[in-house]
Amino acid sequence: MINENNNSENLNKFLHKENEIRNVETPDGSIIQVDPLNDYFCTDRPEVKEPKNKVIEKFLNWARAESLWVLGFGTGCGSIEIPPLVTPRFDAYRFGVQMRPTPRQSNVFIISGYLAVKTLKRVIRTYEQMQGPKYVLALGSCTINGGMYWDSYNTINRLDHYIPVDVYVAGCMPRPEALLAGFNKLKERIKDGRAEGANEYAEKFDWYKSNQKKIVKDWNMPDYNW
Amino acid sequence: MENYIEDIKLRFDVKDIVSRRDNLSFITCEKEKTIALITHMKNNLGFTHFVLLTAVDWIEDGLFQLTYILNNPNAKIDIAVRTMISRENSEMESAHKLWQQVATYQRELREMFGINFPDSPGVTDNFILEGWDDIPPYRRDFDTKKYAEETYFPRPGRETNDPAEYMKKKLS
Amino acid sequence: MKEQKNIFNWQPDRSKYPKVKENGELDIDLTSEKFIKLWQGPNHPGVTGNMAIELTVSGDEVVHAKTHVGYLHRGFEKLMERRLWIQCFPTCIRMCVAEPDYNEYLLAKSAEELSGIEVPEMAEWLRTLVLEMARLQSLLRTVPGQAGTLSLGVGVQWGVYLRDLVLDLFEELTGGRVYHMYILPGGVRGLLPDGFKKRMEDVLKKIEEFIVNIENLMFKNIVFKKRTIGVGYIDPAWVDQFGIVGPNARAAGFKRDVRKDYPYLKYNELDFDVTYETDSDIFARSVVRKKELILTLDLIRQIMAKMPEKGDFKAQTPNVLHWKIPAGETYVRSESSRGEYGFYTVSDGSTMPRRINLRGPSYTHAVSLLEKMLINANLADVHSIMVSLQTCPPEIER
Amino acid sequence: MDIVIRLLYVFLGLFIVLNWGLLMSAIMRKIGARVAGRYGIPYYQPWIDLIKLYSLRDSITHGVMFYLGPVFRVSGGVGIFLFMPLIFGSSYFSNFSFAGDLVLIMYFQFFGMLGMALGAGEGGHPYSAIGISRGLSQFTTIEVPMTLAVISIAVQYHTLSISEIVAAQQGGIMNWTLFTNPFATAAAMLSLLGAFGHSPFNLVKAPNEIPIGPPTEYHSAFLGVLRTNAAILHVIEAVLFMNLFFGGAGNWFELIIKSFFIYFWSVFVGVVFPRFRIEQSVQWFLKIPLLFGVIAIIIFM
Repeated sequence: MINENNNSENLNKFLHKENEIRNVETPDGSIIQVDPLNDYFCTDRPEVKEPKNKVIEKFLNWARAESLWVLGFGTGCGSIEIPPLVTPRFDAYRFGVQMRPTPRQSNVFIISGYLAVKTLKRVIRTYEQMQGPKYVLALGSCTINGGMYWDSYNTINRLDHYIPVDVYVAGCMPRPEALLAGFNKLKERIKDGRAEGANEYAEKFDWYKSNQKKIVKDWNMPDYNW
Repeated sequence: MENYIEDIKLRFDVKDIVSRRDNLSFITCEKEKTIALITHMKNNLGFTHFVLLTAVDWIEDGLFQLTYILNNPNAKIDIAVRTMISRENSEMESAHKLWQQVATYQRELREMFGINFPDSPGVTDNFILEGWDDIPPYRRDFDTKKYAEETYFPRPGRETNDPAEYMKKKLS
Repeated sequence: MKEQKNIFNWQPDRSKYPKVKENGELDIDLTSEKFIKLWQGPNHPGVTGNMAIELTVSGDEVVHAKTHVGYLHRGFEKLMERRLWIQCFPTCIRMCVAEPDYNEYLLAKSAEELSGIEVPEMAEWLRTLVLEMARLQSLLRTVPGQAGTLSLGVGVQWGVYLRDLVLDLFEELTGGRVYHMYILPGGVRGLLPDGFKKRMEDVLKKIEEFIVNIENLMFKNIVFKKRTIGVGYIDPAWVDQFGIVGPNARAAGFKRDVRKDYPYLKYNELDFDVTYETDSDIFARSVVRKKELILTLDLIRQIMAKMPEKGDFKAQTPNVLHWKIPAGETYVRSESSRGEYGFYTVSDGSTMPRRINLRGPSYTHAVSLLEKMLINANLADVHSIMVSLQTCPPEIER
Repeated sequence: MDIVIRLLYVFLGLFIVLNWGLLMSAIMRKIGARVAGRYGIPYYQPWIDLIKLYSLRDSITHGVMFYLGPVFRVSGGVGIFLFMPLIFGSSYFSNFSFAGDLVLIMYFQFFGMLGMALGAGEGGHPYSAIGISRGLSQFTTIEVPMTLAVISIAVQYHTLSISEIVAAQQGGIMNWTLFTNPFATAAAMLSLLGAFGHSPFNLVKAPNEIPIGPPTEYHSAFLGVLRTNAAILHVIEAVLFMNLFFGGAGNWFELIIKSFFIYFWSVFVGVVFPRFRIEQSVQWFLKIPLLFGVIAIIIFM
């Protein structure tokens, strides 16, 4: 069931039935045509948002660095070291690191280890939902070059081809101390104004998207009814 | 252990009986009789605990080996039932009516080995992979290294040392 | 289920709702605005690890649940087919991050059984010790974690702190904090350091204090009892039907423990009873885990007392780079903190394994059982039920 | 001219209340952290969080009500503040207190909640909707014992003006409503547990079930507004209870001490209890607190 109206022929191979253009009846009875690929997926490109005033930006960057809200999304085995990080032994709350459950409210995304393709899709969606300026802290050697899973068919090798990464913390698995050091490094970068991952993502959006589309072939949203 | 094996031998045509430990034996059964055998073992011999179902790819012989490991919690013994099915057109009778979790195992086998289990509930749903369009990855003829190098972006500078070569160089 | 006593405990009868169609499917019409489809996970703080449950809720009641896994799939079983046996050891431990030592032990045990290597006694004792320590650190996270799902986070914080102390002991013994790679084919990598027993005893004393605290905080807490007693009931008839093992089966009154039933390592020289409860609800499962924690402390003390001081800790193995294991297949199992944990290993006589398959307890608990248990559960109880089964996604998808 | 000076003092009071609210939230989180054995966040963390939230570069919207939700919430919080006499005897820090302000304040408590419900509903996230339905049903039941307690006090002092209620409690600790009308105090303090939303009654935000309830979709400046409002609201609710039951405050120092302990009461309970389910919570409020409220009414009828 290939839809000929769609421009990108390559994508058509993976088109599911629910992604075809179809007529839908609205609650008030009228019939409208829906193209799920364009209507249900956000086609707006992210915009580059440059800082306006340098002096104020320096102050704001300080505030952003001292208040890192981490998204509580354990993507890999590195997430086993997140509980020690926020408990009495290491207590990252002292340094302004706090956990938030929803991507809208968090600024730091800890990619805790290897990313399976299925998770990568969620990671990209989550990353795009976060509000900029946003930072990515990649944990473990598997995000750097694949690490242990360099020859696995289901885990990516280099995270920086899919989303911009600010700080890598190497090791398998990195100790909580290393994670704290990573947070310190991230703070330095933010205070220097070098942590502009969100802008980089917007600038090189096509490159990132083409890399992502190379491996994530099923872009379907799950079923929702709200 | 012996009397269970004897009982099975009486009723079913089993071969290749290997006794690995006192409490673990492997038996091989024909494809058509396998479900009947494990039903008998469950209902009459007390093998009520289903341990696992998995497949082994014997690509040289063109066969898949399916292994059902059953456990008798009272006698505390395990019997593994092996059955060989052909690699082409691999299809096996479903055992989901005996234990609830078997459907999950069959879902995984269908996805990872391409073994079909008709009638198993939800067997065609994605279990682990999403949008996979290559041959099922657990088959021996799928080269994971080649796939990974072509698909993901290997970071340059990674050296692969064959440990044997490396040790030879170091010791000489 | 308990008797409905008064008007305040009234629950709607959902047994006939939603209606079942003729072909056995549920009649769930998402456009009727009576149902909401809720995805809990993978990004959800209450879900145990990186997995998702797709819930269809009507009001506060779950009418349909489906588990989605595969977010952590790395293809271990494929990767190990193209690695040497010795290279499989650092690979296989990453299959379950919460208790990696069971993977090491089981792979070593399979390799030894297939190639007929005898393990020295000292190594067996040390392996027993390491496995019990792994269980200890896992239980320290999961026993208070049950209350953590009900937002009683204090116990979790205490527990994770003590777990760090156990991890320190691991670090001293093996050099690794989470992944240890201590157990090798033929034995272990080293003996106990000097003064290890005393430091272990100090940590065990702290954990005993913690158990008293957690008893007061959780098990005597009226709100915790209200939220857990009678919730998440597992029918004992399901135990065989769904392949339920470990604490979940023991809470339903089944005295099944691999350590007792199929004694491995030195467990037949240790003196212990299988802990069990009969209520089979979340509270009973918590109590079983707490008893298990106490039992583990006792076992570690026994191991420390009965273990010889010195001895040969590694048997001679062939050159591991050319190590060919005779053709054959075996299944070995051990009791992890979640239940029966087994490796099915097939060797074809080459330097690499033909197939290694992991049988994790979560495989059955998190998929078929959880989907069944969540039906008619309250939305607020979904995560307590899930955590009480102690699901661990990496061992489902590997 | 008088109204200008009055307004200036109102803003001064608002400023003090806001900063005290932020500091108090930091202290409470530190207390919770100490129970767990941690140091916890620094005292200045809430201010940095606020600056960061207001300075985020991106923000998306889901519609007009999405904007108005935080605005309603803030007007609910500031509305209570405007009619709440802060310092007894000070004509400047009595704000716009008048003869029937108690009724108005009871109304404003619900106002913010409803505005938030509309805004969060527009966000479209199901957790918001579930959180709202939970929050509204819980808040409705909280109101029952709370209102009974307030009516009891109104009957007791023959007034609906908070200033007069405070005035009636002056002259020694034994004149506080706490001792003259203990049942009303008990009913109100128990319903306060629910109003502040710490466990066992934190099912609106329920971190492990519906993270994090109504504000799931709110981010950057929207969340900043909500957090500002939360800081004000926590102090001002504590001040309401202080005025009604604990003899009011003669100066800022007394206000700070008393509001701290009133807020601490909910944290103190919350740190050692898990969360109720919604129907259990509703039942709980309709049992003992309601009974206390009814007794308080009967005594003064």
